[in-house]
Amino acid sequence: MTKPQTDDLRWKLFETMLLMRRFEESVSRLNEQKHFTGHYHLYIGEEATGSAAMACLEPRDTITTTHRNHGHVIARGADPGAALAEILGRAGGLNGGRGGTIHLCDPALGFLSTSGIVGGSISMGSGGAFARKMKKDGSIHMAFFGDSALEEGVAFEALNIAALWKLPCVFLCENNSAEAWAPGSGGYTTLVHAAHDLRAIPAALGIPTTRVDGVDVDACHAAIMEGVARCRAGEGPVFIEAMTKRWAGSAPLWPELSTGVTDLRMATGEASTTGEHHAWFEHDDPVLRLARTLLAGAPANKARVFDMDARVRARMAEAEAFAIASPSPAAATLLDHVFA
Amino acid sequence: MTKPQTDDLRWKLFETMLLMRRFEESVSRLNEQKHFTGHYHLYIGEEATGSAAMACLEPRDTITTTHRNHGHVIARGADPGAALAEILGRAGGLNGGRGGTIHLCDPALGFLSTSGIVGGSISMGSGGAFARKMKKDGSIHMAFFGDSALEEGVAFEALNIAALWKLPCVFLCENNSAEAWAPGSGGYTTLVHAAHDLRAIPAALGIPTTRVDGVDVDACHAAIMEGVARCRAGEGPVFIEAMTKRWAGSAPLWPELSTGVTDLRMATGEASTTGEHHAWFEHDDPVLRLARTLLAGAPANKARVFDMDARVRARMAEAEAFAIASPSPAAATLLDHVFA
Amino acid sequence: MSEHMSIAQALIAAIADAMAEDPMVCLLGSPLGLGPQRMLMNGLREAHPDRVLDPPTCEAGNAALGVGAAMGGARPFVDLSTGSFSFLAFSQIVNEAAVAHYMSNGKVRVPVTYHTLEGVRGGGAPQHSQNVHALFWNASGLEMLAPATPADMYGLARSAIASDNPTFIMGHAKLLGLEGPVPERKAVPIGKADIKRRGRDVTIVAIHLMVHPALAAAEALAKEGIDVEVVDPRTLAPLDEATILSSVAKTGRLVVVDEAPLQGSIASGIAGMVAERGFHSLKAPIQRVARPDAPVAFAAGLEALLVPTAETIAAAVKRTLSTS
Amino acid sequence: MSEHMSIAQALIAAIADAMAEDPMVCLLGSPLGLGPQRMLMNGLREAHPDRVLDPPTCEAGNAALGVGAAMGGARPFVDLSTGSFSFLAFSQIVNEAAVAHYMSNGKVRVPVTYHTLEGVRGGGAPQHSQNVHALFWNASGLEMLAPATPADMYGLARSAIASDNPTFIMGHAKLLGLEGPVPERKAVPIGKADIKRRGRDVTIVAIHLMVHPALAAAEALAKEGIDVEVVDPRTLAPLDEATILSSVAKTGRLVVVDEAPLQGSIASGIAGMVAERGFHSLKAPIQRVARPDAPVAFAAGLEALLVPTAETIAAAVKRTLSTS
Ligand SMILES: Cc1ncc(C[n+]2csc(CCOP(=O)(O)OP(=O)(O)O)c2C)c(N)n1
Ligand SMILES: Cc1ncc(C[n+]2csc(CCOP(=O)(O)OP(=O)(O)O)c2C)c(N)n1
Ligand SMILES: [Mg+2]
Ligand SMILES: [Mg+2]
Repeated sequence: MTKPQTDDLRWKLFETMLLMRRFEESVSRLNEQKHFTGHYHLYIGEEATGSAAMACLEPRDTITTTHRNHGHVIARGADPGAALAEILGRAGGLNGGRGGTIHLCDPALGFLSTSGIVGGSISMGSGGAFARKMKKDGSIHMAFFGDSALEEGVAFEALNIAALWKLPCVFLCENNSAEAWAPGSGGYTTLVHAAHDLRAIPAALGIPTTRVDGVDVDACHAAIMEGVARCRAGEGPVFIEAMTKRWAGSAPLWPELSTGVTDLRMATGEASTTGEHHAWFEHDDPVLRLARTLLAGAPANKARVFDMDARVRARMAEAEAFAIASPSPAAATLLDHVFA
Repeated sequence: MTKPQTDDLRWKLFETMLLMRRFEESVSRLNEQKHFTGHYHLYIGEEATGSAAMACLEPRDTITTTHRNHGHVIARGADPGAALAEILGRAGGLNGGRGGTIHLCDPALGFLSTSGIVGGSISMGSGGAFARKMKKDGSIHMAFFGDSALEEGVAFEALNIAALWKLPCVFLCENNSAEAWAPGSGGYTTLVHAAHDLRAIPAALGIPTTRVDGVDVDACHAAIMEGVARCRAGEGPVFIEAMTKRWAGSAPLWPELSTGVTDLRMATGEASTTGEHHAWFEHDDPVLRLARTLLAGAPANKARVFDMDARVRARMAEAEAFAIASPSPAAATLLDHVFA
Repeated sequence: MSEHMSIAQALIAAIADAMAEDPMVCLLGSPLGLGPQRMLMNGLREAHPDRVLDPPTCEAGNAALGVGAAMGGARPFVDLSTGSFSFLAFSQIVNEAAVAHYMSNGKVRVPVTYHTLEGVRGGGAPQHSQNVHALFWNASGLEMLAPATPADMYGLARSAIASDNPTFIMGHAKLLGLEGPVPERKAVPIGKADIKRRGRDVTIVAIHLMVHPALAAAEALAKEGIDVEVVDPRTLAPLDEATILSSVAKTGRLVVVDEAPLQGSIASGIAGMVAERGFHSLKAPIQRVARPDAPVAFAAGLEALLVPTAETIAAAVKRTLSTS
Repeated sequence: MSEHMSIAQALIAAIADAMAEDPMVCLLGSPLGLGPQRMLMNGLREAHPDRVLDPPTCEAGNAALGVGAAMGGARPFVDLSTGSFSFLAFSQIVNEAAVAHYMSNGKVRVPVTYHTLEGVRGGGAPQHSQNVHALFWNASGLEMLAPATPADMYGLARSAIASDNPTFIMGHAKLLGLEGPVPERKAVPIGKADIKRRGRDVTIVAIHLMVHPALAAAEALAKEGIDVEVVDPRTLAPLDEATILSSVAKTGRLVVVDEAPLQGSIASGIAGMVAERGFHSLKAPIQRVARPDAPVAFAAGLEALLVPTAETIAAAVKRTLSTS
């Protein structure tokens, strides 16, 4: 399945993934510093999937996503400052501070809905694909959702509709339940499904399915590109399951930056990966994994990696400054936009 | 799969099926005579499934069913007079006239709910099975539902719950969509499912499945008995799909007794089966089919068949008289039973 | 040129006209129920075979399809069939469609129209007789329409399909066959009440199907010299409070009629609004006429006892006149 | 022996005591949300590992499980988590649980208890801040409880679990940590309001979380010589109208407070009821204090502007005194 990617694409994806990662590290820091409160979700560990997916889409394609949306929105090109400001509930936020972390949404980038209702993005996704089909222009829809979304019946309904009407929808399931905790152990909700293999569900409806290593960006890109092509060709929906291990920081109910700020020297061997999170650093961190691929046998790439990271960090520093400086929404706007 | 049944059981089932059939013929007649109005559903053509299913249950087992419930309620032993009176909305009805045709329900016979909400009986069925499991006495639950119920996401949710918790539930899908019309052709709603084989849905959840010819009462009894045994043994839920052709009278939106009052002489060859419904009379009418089995090579059984029918008809005549004579519910009772 | 139509015809005409004008309008499901009017769907199906679709029986999925399609640039009209089935789509309507515009700071638009046939229909028993408008009324961001005449159905259905907001048209099984003039094929503005009968003595605010027994009560009372004004809000959300309040300012007496159960009915809510904002106009207790707080029994005799009638409405009008 | 507990503790104590008494009581889900109180579940899980279950994320299926299990002889307590998620179970609660007893002529009983954490919780944004009580209020056959103190939570949760009717306990995220005395571990009767503070000048009917700002307003007003009575209905359905009406008969002035959006709020409904049944007692316009008709914004500053406070309630009390 994995096709070798061009170096250009790899570098592009690496930059995106770095931005996603540094963004989430900012979010975590701003939360620790009490710049915002309330429940939130980080995309760390899943960057390969989201960045690859966005690289497969065209500007006219549409997207629905979930509570775990930061990475998607950043990968699709949202301004990190506006996105951070939204998470802080500021007037300069992507949505004027009305949506917050769970609802970052920019229709100008093709996002139709960012819903915190589990099952929402997949079910509205069929609708998005329906509109694409009506447009008859080869555009498609991509619905991101977590593994638990398949516990909701409406997800099953949406898959049925998409299959019946051959809707151009890539159903992209980001399965992060491996090594997750569960409420009984004080953890975040995790998959509670009798299906041993979630692919059996869309398969029962005749939807072609693929499973891919969600940490391997090359593999993700190849698999998603194949699905996107099928949709664009009018052959109906596809279901792709990207498998990641649950990032340790997202296992408890409230996220923690337990693996620390990403140290790219772990990819060069200059920093140690020993300790509790050894396996994650070595195998399951998609950013480190891609960095290692880029560096393998090409020591000259080292400077490019670290320069890129420096630029990304500088961009995030600016973004943070923008977000923190952005004012709270004006009281006078409270009742704006109830109706269009 | 089909095990030969004892003659005793066959006769018992035949009497039940005759009563179910004659009951529905009464319902149709009373509707034509405007004894009641509103939408209703007949069970004609599906008697083999319901009678076999009830023969597999013990008194302590529980049941949920649907809008197409008449046959189930009669097969389980409800008084046909009270059942008819309910359909007429009378005080003497099984439910005092409050429920009507779609909601015949007698908890004394183990019926927990008769819901007209598609997906209701299957989803509450998992609940019924949950209560059975809590009782720890080997009792089980049987949920009857139509094929369209699997279009509702809540059905999928209920199957998942039952599979996860190994609930003792027989999910009995009565698939009557073969040869059905559809709304586009002015017919009754029919299956709109991308799954070519509905068994794939429970199978995706690890639930064992069987498909059985729903017209063959021997086959139905054997398959259901096996499923019931599995549930009773605590091995978790089973899914059984009983296949029938849509009875012509139930294909249009409003039922019609298009095949006429059942003439058992069609089973002896004394009455002709020619005409529009030839195939149904010859192959798809479970009552005629069982009559033929009972008569095959046993001419002495003919009198028993017709005597039995005469008794059943006499019972239905009494039931009709009772129902028609039953008064309307008293106005003073209007607000009774809003709360227990 | 004035036409004469049934409400069913008016609805189909509105959908057909909207489909002819805009290729992104589509119809999911069939909004005409089980009665003879359903045949009117045939023409629409033939004219637009690829834009009139019969979805599976999955109200949540269909409603979500409508939300997503609307966000993606379509103008879907999603029929949810019998009122109570719309409860299966409650989250899609209230948690998704209704809040998306606000939550996105006005960036996302959700021009979806939902339609249902609610209410006491005759033999529907509890599960097929639910009035649903009162249960959605508290959801901010949702436009709710309750047309009671063919002209209002045509005009409000056009406005609903044209609206960039999620809109829920409450149809009523008993209204489908009701006929009347449609003077012009034009939109009726959302949020504007209509005074269906002018009068000086008592205001009746009647919603939806109840407009008709209210008008009948007014006619009967006119013979006794009681001059009743009948206000039909037509739009339930946003409610045209000004029209109601100015009528009460004139008459000083208010009867509010709703087929829903009394507790939490729109009748109760309107009464509460007037008790605050129109209190000084009131010369007598407001009378709410609604169903008792009970499910709807199947038996025809019991069902008939439940619903407001011209007689119970007239009696309520008289109560506002006898107490002072 | 009086105990001191948080509302979360009172709820867990009620479930634990009911489970100890009746082996058919079981708990599906965890009713304590995301805050520190959730740790209280640990004891319950350990004590009854086979009766405390974590169901999948499928609110409709879980609610249906509760209905069926209740009909089959169990007494399930089904947690629906955040308020808005209960909308996914709307049909199971309203179309199935609420009507089964009536529809069967009293033969079927549905002793299921639902629980949700509704309301403006702080940073919940539109989808996690919905007040849901007003949207279920019109459903006949459903008991709805809104305990505002630990004693009421303990007592009403016991009554809910013991009730043969489907019962919906409205919890509030902001109430979980609220502490207070539980004088006795005994049931509080369903359908009985509680006068949380006696007074002569103005009646405040405040529901749920709003009882607390109402009491604070009353204390503040007392300093200005205004003697306020605070009535807590505790049970929203069936509503104890008599207690409300007799308070208004005494004071002649009414303020109704509800955190839900104003249109279709229980505040509006109670105002409507009093405008009919208590009209002659009223000396001034009823004042409804509720949220504006808008979704709840994420931004803390906007969120704070939306919810009723002791100050806005006190201002409403003064309005009932200034107009006459
Ligand atoms: C309808 C609904 N039920 C429950 C929740 C609470 N909830 C928030 S996130 C979550 C788990 C989602 O898991 P998954 O879909 O796998 O996404 P992940 O967070 O693992 O990426 C749950 C149950 C919700 N938001 N919506
Ligand atoms: C939630 C819901 N949606 C739609 C309907 C309308 N409806 C009544 S019967 C029916 C078809 C049911 O088909 P199936 O489950 O296969 O049962 P059958 O009537 O074929 O035995 C439909 C869609 C309903 N009763 N409930
Ligand atoms: Mg997950
Ligand atoms: Mg069927």
